[in-house]
Amino acid sequence: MLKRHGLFARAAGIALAAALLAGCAAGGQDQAPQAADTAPAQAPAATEQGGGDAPAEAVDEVLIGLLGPWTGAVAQFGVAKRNGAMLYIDQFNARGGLQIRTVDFDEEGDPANAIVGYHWLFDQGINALIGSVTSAPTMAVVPEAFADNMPMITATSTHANVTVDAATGNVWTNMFRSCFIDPFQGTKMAEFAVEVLGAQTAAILFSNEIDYSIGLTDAFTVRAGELGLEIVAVEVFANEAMDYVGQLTNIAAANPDVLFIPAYHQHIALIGPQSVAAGLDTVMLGADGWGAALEAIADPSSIEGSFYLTGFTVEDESPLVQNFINDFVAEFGHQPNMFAAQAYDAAMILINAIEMALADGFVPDTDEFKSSIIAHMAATDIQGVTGHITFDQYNNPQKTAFIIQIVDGEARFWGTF
Amino acid sequence: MLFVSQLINGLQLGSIYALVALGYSMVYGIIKLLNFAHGDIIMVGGYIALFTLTFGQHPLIAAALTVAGCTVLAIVIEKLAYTPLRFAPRLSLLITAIGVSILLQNLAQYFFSATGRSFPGHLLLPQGGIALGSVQVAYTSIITILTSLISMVILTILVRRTRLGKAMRAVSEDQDAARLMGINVNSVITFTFAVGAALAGIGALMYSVRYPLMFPTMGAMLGLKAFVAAVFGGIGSIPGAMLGGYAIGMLEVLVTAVGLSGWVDGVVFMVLICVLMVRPTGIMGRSIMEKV
Amino acid sequence: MGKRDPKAPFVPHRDAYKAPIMECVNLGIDFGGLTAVNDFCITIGPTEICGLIGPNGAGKTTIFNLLTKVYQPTRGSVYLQGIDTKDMNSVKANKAGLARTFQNIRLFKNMTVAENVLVGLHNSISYGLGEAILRFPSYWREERIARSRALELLEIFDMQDIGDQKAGSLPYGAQRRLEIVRALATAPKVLLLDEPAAGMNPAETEELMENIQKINKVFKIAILLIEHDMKLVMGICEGIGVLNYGRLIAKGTPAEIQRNPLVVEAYLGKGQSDSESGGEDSA
Amino acid sequence: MKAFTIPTPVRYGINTALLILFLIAGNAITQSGLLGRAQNAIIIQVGFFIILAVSLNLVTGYLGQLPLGHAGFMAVGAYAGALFWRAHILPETLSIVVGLLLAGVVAALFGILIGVPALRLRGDYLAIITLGFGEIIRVVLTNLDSITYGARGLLNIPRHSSFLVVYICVIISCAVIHTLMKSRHGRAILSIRENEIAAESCGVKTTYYKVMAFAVSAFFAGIAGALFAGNLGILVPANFDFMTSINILMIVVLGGLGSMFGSVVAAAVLTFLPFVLQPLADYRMIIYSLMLIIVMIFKPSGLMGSYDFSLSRILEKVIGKALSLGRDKGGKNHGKA
Repeated sequence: MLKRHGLFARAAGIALAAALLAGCAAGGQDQAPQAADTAPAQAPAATEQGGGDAPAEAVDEVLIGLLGPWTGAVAQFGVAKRNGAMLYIDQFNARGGLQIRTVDFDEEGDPANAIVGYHWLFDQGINALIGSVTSAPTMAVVPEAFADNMPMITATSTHANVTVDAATGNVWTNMFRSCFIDPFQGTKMAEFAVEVLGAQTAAILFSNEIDYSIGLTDAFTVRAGELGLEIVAVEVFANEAMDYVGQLTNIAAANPDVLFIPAYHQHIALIGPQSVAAGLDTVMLGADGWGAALEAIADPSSIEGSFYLTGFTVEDESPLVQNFINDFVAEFGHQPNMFAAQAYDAAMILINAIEMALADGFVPDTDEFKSSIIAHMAATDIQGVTGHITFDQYNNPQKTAFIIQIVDGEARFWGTF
Repeated sequence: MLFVSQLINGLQLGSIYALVALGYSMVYGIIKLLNFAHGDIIMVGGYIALFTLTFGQHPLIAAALTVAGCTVLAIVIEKLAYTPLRFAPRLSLLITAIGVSILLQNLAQYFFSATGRSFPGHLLLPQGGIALGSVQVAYTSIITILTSLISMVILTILVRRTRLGKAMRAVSEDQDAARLMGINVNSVITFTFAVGAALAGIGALMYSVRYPLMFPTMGAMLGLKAFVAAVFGGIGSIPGAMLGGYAIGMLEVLVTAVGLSGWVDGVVFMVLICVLMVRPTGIMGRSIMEKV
Repeated sequence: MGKRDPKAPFVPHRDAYKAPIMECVNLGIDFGGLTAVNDFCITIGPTEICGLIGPNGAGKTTIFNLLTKVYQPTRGSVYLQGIDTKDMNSVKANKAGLARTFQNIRLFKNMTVAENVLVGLHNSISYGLGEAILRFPSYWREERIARSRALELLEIFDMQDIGDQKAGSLPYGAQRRLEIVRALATAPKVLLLDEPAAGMNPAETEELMENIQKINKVFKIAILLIEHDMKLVMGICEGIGVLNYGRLIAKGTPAEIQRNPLVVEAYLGKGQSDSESGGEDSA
Repeated sequence: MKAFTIPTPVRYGINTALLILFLIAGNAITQSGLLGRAQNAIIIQVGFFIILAVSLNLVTGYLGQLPLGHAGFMAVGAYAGALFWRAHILPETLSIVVGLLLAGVVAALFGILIGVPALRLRGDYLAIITLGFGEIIRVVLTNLDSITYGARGLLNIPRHSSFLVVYICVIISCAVIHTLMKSRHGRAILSIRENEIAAESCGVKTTYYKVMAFAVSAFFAGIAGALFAGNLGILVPANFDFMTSINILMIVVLGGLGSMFGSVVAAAVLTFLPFVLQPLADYRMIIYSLMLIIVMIFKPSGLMGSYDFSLSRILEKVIGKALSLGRDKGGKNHGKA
């Protein structure tokens, strides 16, 4: 009798869960339009193209994959990236002609999940991949994608070894990115501190739990050494830290000319106000991680006068950028941040290469098609919302860096550097 | 001077830990549950305060709504998720609490998005501060520290001096015996959850003013630290939780102050381990000898 | 009282030619300033059955805990076969020959009856970790021997057929008996029984008495028991110690104890309520 | 009527044959492309989660302690194995074996190092102290970046975690823990869970067995960590945070404390579930956590309770039934299946 009750309970639990699943899946269609639009369409697309012997002139659909964390601790970057990329894809599809279909996978920021996700996307028959978001999952996926000759572009993985094999120094030829790499930004900001601000001493506040932060710190330190910029204090914080006053008080005591904070906007949102509490009034320097800092910070006056480097500014008056911003706001209800803009560009670069590969007469779902996409991506020469983009021999973007200054609580375009 | 300002900073951080640790400690004391969802209740409280303030509510109303919201949430969680497991193995209860924690985080992400939102702390508490000699002390620091102290005093009176407090102590000693003495064990447990959550609500307010960024996973680390604080002081003990909170807060700040900022979490846990080696039930914990 | 040599066993006539198996000398323990047991002296011969009686809270179980090193004594010493147990812990005390049962039964409830006894046989099996994991012949051989030994021991209480049942599912009396078997499995020289008859009906108690005597004869070991059932104590114990407020107030044969005015005053006089087992406060 | 029993050597033979068959078949299936590549990738991950869960179950389910730092042992093993493999000092096959053993041994040493002080504490204080050690390990790995490369990531770890390698390790760890538990040592461990004081009174060296269980558990967690490293090719300390320990614990409790079979099933379910739920997009983790809560409420002792699967027991039942049917043909049925 007891046993039967247990079985019944288990069955009831499963039934309940199934009902919930069904209910939510149904609900998802009204509430998450961009995800639901593509989800039902992609299945037939995948099966139709599965044969691979479609006639060359009839190509009207190409399936690509999106990989990133839509949930979990780094979901905010993943969602921004997905929004940016999907915006471009939707706009492209709206023009008629070639339709880009997408499948996506939530890897939660976890390298192990990213590998599963990549293989799942591969199984769906993708021709190219946008992803992943943070560097570790991307680096876990790259070798697998390289073996498959899979064209791949990331909008946000800034680790130097995303496109270069750390062991051999060989370039992962299939891997591109639309973001700055860590060393570039660190070097630039050291130069900015010395050449523009005339700083002689600097302090660094970074997190040794974030590869991005370490990468920038290393480059900054090296370049500072070369330029004679003295590092008078280096303080560390944990990724999920909430209190920075201790570090900031130490830095205030060292009284540097500039404080370099290679961190993300959520850190800045806490560091800013606490720097006031710690009695720090040094000029702060940042990098592209600061992108959305002003939206997240409660008291913008606390980072007044700070500079940061970015690949994207909403102050860019060009029609391309302004249209992007307007469309993004219309679609998602808030201003795009740098991650979304870079994802928009990544999608643009990839789809541009897909179009060219099709124009060359290659058939989707073939190895040649993928090789062609890779070749065309390498030869990218395109005007994106984050500037004019070409790739160097390491598949890193050569594009203009903007310097933004916080003035009167707003991000003002200071100039290029 | 540097030292004094670091000290005040540590006290403020410690006060927040303490407020959260008190909730942990009370719930643990009564049903021996490490309530992993406690940190996430603070997250929900933070969002409630954020929205009520943004909609232009009076700070006092916002504060009251936050505390009330946390309390109701905790009661709902207790009734729906924990009560059915009252007689289940303790680990199942623990896993349920973790499930609730994941659920709250992901509901928050679904409704409020994963991106952090700034908290208008200036709408809740006055800005500025007073000068103590050469040290500038923010009003928020003073208010936070005082609030935590007052909370502890009220809680101590509640537990030591009232009938309900006596019932709580009885239930934490022996549920069956308490039931035989005519105590409504279920309602006492619910009440404990409610009090813990109300403290979490207050903690959420203090936290949000000091760390004005709301995001779905913000409660996780805070919860973990507060849990450590509760154990440090002796879990189940009210002054212990306070002491633990202050100790962890001060420790974190001091470790940073001496230039070991990269090792903060490591040093905090190392000290915790050393304390437990010397006093296996925390600083103020009662030592329990098993009856043979 | 006083006439007897306090160092001598209760029944010198039987074990006179042998050294005592266990000696307690001025044993005492304090709990936070409160003296629970003081000046406890007792000597037990190799095959004696002795009883320890006294009102609730007199410190009887505490003495068992001191003997088996669950608590370390504050004062005094315990000698097992002349060896001081000062530096021993519970495990070493067991290996030295002390086995016990518990007042509040402490079986391994989710293990089977046979497994409970096999845990008791733990130290009589010697194969190592590697031999067990790789299933060496020594594993099979020793396991086989241990299992048949466990069944033999269970036969004392006629429990050999319920070896596969969960210990926790046994009736109360059977659980008490299983605890005795488990203790016997450790091959003790002194068996300490803490209220073995508690919760048993008169028929079961009768049977238990026979079995205790059987164990005493077959295994040739000393038995020290705490018991409230006077019939059992007076029936099988050759020597009895009476404890009150942590002190031994009398020692002697059942007949001597029954005549002792101190005992009558301290214990038997108001002993009506003691015939049922109550919680004994040892801590 | 006496129940039918299969003689021991035959039983072991059957089990060994079946396991070898499983390995061969599994390897063939994963290589054949019958399953999707994603499924293959998950099957590999299920493998090291099985090892992690089964090893944690030794301490949590059998020994009855609650450690919250299992990810720490996994981390130590992962880094030890990965660093060894990266050095490429041995031919590949030998390197895999030595690397795995090294990972296990180093983790076991940490298990002893941590176990000796930690096991002086009881219950939830043990949980906290192991949590603390787990976090300390993570902080040290982050700060020792000259060796571990910290958050930059330890890259270019040879990808040794093939189906065969992972599942041979799975079988070995399950078999070792099974044979350990079905011996006097296993009984000693169980007796500590059941009643520590009584175990001591039976002459069981409780401290020794606690530390031993801790070390064995850490040993296999270390091996799982190395397999994890060999699967990803990249390691960052954040892979081994507190939530990883919690996830492993979740598998153990969901499977049923003290049930190895339950751990195996739950490892598979909990690894596949988030993947299966992918189409739910933004609802995914909400549903996942709800399912977790619902299962716990309706089945608090876990999916399998304390049931342990035994093929030979099932065979015995089936054969016994068949025999009794044959014997009773035409007569009264005494068979009590």
